[in-house]
Amino acid sequence: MNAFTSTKLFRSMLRIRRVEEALAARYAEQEMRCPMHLCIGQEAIAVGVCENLEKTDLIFSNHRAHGHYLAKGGDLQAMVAELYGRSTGCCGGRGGSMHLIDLNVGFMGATPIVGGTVPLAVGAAWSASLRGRKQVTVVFFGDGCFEEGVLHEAMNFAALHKLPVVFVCENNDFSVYTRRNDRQPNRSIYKVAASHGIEAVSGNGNDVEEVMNIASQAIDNARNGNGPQFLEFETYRWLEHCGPNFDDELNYRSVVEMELGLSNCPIKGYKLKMAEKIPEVDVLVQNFESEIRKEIEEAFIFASSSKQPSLQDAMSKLYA
Amino acid sequence: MNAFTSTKLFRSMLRIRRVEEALAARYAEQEMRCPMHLCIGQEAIAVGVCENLEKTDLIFSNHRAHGHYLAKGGDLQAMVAELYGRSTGCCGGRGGSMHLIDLNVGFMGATPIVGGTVPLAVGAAWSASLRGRKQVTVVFFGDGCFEEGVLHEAMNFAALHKLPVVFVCENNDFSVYTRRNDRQPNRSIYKVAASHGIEAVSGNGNDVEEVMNIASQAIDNARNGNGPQFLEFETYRWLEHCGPNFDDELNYRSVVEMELGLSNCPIKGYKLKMAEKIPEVDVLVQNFESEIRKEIEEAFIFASSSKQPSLQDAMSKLYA
Amino acid sequence: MPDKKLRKLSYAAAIREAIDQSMEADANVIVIGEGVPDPKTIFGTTAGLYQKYGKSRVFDMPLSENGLTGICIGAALTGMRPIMVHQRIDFALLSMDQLVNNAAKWHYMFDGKASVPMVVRMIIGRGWGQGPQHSQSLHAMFAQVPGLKVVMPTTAHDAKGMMISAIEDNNPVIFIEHRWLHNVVDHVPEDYYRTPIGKARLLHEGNAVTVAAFSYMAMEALEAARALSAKMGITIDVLDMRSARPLDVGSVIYSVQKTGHLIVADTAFQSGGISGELICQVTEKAFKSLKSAPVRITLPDFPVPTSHFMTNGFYPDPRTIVETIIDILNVDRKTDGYLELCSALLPRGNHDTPSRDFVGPF
Amino acid sequence: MPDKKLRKLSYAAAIREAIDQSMEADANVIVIGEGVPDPKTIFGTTAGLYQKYGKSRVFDMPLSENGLTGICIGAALTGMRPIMVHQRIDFALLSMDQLVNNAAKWHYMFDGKASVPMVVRMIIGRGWGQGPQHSQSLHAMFAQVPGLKVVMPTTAHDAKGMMISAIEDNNPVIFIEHRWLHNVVDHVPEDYYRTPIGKARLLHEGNAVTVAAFSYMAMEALEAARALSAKMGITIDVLDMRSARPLDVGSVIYSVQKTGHLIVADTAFQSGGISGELICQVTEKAFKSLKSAPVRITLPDFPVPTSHFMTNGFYPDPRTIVETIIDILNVDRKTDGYLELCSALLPRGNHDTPSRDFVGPF
Ligand SMILES: Cc1ncc(C[n+]2csc(CCOP(=O)(O)OP(=O)(O)O)c2C)c(N)n1
Ligand SMILES: Cc1ncc(C[n+]2csc(CCOP(=O)(O)OP(=O)(O)O)c2C)c(N)n1
Ligand SMILES: [Mg+2]
Ligand SMILES: [Mg+2]
Repeated sequence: MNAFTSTKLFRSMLRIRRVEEALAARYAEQEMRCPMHLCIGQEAIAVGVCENLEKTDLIFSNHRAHGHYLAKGGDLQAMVAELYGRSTGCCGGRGGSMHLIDLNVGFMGATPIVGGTVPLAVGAAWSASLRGRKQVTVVFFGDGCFEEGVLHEAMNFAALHKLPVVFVCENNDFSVYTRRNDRQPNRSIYKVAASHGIEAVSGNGNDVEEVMNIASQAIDNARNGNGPQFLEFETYRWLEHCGPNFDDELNYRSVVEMELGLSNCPIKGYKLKMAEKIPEVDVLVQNFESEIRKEIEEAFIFASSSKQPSLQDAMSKLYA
Repeated sequence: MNAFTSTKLFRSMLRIRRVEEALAARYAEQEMRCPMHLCIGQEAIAVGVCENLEKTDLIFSNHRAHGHYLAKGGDLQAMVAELYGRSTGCCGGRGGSMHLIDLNVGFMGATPIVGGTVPLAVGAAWSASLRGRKQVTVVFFGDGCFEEGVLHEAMNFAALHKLPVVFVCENNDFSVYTRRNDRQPNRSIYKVAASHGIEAVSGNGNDVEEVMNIASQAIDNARNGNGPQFLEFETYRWLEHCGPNFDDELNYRSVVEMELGLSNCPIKGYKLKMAEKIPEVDVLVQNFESEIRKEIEEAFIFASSSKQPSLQDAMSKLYA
Repeated sequence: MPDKKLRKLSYAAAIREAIDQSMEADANVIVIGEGVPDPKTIFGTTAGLYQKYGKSRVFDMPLSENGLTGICIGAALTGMRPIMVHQRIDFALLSMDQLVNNAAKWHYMFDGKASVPMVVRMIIGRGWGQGPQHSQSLHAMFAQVPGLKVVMPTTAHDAKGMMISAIEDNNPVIFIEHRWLHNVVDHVPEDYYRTPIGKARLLHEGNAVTVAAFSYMAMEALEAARALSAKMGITIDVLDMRSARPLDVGSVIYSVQKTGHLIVADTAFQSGGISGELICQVTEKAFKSLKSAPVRITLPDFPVPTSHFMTNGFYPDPRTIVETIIDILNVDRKTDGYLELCSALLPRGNHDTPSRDFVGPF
Repeated sequence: MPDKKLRKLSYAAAIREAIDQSMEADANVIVIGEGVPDPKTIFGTTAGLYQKYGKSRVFDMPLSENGLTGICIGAALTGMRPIMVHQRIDFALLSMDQLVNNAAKWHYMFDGKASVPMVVRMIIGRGWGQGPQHSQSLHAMFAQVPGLKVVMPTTAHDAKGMMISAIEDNNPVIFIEHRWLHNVVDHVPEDYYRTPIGKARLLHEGNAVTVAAFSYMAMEALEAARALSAKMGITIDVLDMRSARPLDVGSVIYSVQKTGHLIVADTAFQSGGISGELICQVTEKAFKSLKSAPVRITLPDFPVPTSHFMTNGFYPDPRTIVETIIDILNVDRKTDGYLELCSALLPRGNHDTPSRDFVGPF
């Protein structure tokens, strides 16, 4: 992979990480009064997939949406303002962390009902194919979401009509604090998708280049009329299911496991890899860090200084 | 297969066929005022599967339930009376053709919401396993039913807990008048079940011995703690989706296809096969025919002479 | 042209024509449902559409009610105007999550940045042993959801006009058809016209009592009204509510201010239905206008059994309505008019079939 | 023993104790839900159960709400008494088909030959930006279904007693908990006791107005009642309805016959809710006893937005109830008592958190 793309991938991951860290750091201020599911540790999947998408391609997301939103180019200020419940938020404050949208960049929407957006993505791909557009729709969801029957209904229809949709399953082995082997039999997720007649592949979700390569192939296939694609990426959730902190005290996962998980940091790992090609990587990263720090600062200032909506604002736009 | 079992299988299929024919013949009398989905052409599956079950084993069924009910030993008179809407019906008239039950023989219930009973069967198997019973639960459903997400949810849970349940899919290629290839991609049903971690086999649903052999293996596996089993049997629906008649005039399937379908009659075919082992097969069959004719006559007399319920009878038993 | 003979059409044909004209008018309108292109064409309501518009606009669908609802929402979010069909409203229970959590809320929760222009047709079953799982009237379940619109036209004329309005509407509209209305025939103009969503229609005018009725019960109420005025000279207002959300409470109050008596007739169970909601709103807003306690005419609070012996009397009919009115007004029954009324309202044909020629199965 | 200090317990702990004692009493009682055995134990309501009863009676579950509801029904049909848990009532929309078509109807449609003894716990979310999809009050959707029972206790005492009654009941019981009630603490006896399903409870006695309230709104009404009598000498009846089906209309009518004025307070949207049904039934049956139009105190007919700025004032509170009562009675506001009342009812802490110590996230 060329240095340009590598740095792009790296910067995008780093940016997501720093944004999540900043949100976590300020959550205690209680200005962001809504449930918040951070994606620290899982950045490579959002970045590696979205890097292959056109601005006109569409994505749908779930409760853990920040990374997807930012990787697709979603407006950072509108996102932070949304968490602050302000009128300038991407949902005008109506949604919070679990409801993000930025139609300018094809981010169609994230919602917290698990599985809720998966058929919507298939529907978007359906309408693209009905109108002969070469547009691809991607939907991100977790390993727990795969247990919802609606997924299979959506996969069946997508396969039946050979729709340009890419299902991306972020397998972090947990649904909240419940392990996959307490919810699913011992079989692999992507093979179930394959059995529906969908091209399915799995890969290491902490290796952004691997994600990028697998996704680029799948997205090309979808775009070129080869029907739906399914990607399963293994990854690890560093923080508590919902909220800004680590959750070691809950003791549902061992210290050893946590250390192993953190040692597979997609960002740290990739920085080492880049060092091989790019000698001046440290300078590069320092620049990125300061640019990003500045951007984040501004986003928080924008958010906290934005107009506060009122009860009146809640009483409109029920019907189009 | 020994002659005794063969004749049993044959008689059971013949009995179902004659019952369905009698119902069809009398439907025009408009005494049976409810939707009726006949299973003519599909008898071998119900018979071949149920032959392996103990009386204490359980089965759940769907809208096309007559064959399952009779094969499991359900009371014929109570069934016909139910179609006649009488108080002596197995549901006291509350259910009609699409709601059958006979707890004395483990027929737990048939209902018309497609997919509705599949998770119930898994639940029955779950409680059997929780209470350490060596009881097997079988659920019959169609190829269309396989499109309901709840099936996958049920299969996932059954596989996760290794439950003694046998999923029996009667694939007649149609959902009402819609072909499978207009509803599902080109992949086989039982392989999707297999991908969930379930032992899955397919077979010829018009060959009662093949069904019997496949089912006996599966039921043994389930009973012996090897977890859920999935059986897909190809078959053909002779009559209209719902109602007593052939439906050639609708022209959704070709005459050639119909003739081929009818030529695979599970009963006619099996009679020839029996002739090889049993010289006096014709006499045997004649005896069966007359016994069955008599039994059916009596069932209709019982039904039509049974007490008619009233509006008052509808106003009770809402809560246990 | 007043001299031109008025064209008559059945309710089913009117729906078909509305969809056909909408598909002609807007290339983004698509239709999907189990059996839509099959030989029975959803009781004739989709006849010829597949032949005319082809496989890229008219679709059969897998038995995946929840998934396909979500898929239609996704299509609606990206420029299509899907019409989805459930042959029985009972099947739509599988899609409650998508309808309530997504379709109803998407426009609101995303601050109006996107909308879900889709129509979901649901058919209420009745008779010929439809039984507990195929004869529910679930409109109140949808009508209680902010963000949904729920319409249930009664005449063929309104079926066409409201279908066109529903398809043009930028919100999810639940379009409810009572199976026994498909054969109703009345004047249906050839042209492309709209009937407003959320407005009741006065089917019969009078001053003794107000009967606000939903769906098929409006037909029953109309028959009751005609018999009452013909045989006993009692005249009543019959309002065909036509929509369950928005609910046209204003028209009902307007009538109640004249009559002082309110009866609400619905095809659903008594408890928790739209009838209770309407009575509550009228009572809240026009308490002083009520001279007597409002009354509900509905099904009893039991699932509908299959046996026709048990459903005989289960469904209220014109006679039920008439008797309720006579009680409210406490009119003397010892009159010739009352006797004539009773014979005029004797049940015709079987109570469990929509028409005499019906021989089952559904 | 009157001298013994009464044992106090939180609502969450009371539910836990009820389930624990039921599992001790009946080996067929099992518990399943997403997170039931996890470290958070459904807000503490299942704490210790997995450790005590093990993996054959206490289960986590896949994210398959509809399937698992059907699986629990199947288990219930074959001798088990499953308790299923949804961390948010909003998720239960996925299981409407199984609840309405199977659980509610099985006993009826099979002529009473089988029954479905199961409890489905559903938690209503509120505050800290729960937002449109995590804060619905959907009890009316279930309460309108013949065959279901729907309970929503308010006190810790009733939470335990009604959970035991629900588990012992041979029918499907929807057990609804408001998230803000989990921390409520009151007297909960140690022993195994039942609180009847379908009976309201008089929380506060008076004669000016009847306030019938559901779930958390009963707490708000009680606070309003205390302030009203303390500061203005106005006394009211506060009925904690406790069940949405069966609905204890009799107790409400009994009170209205005394007061002549009815207010129904509910946690749901205004239209199509249980509040309208209750008002309708009281009006039908006790029209003559009503001196003024009944009034609903509910949420507005909009999804609940996430931003705390927008929900400030979205939920009715004791002050809302008090003002409504003052309007109905049209009492003079220009009194010291009224001013004291207002200051007594000034909001304490944040409007979007159940308690001051709460720091999120849910
Ligand atoms: C239908 C539904 N059921 C349950 C929940 C509660 N819930 C929110 S996130 C979550 C875990 C989902 O796990 P997964 O899909 O693997 O995503 P992850 O959190 O691991 O990224 C659950 C159970 C929900 N929001 N919606
Ligand atoms: C949830 C649901 N959707 C649709 C229907 C209408 N319906 C009744 S039977 C049937 C066909 C089912 O096909 P299949 O499962 O293959 O069974 P078959 O009739 O072929 O035996 C359909 C669509 C229904 N009863 N329930
Ligand atoms: Mg996960
Ligand atoms: Mg079939």
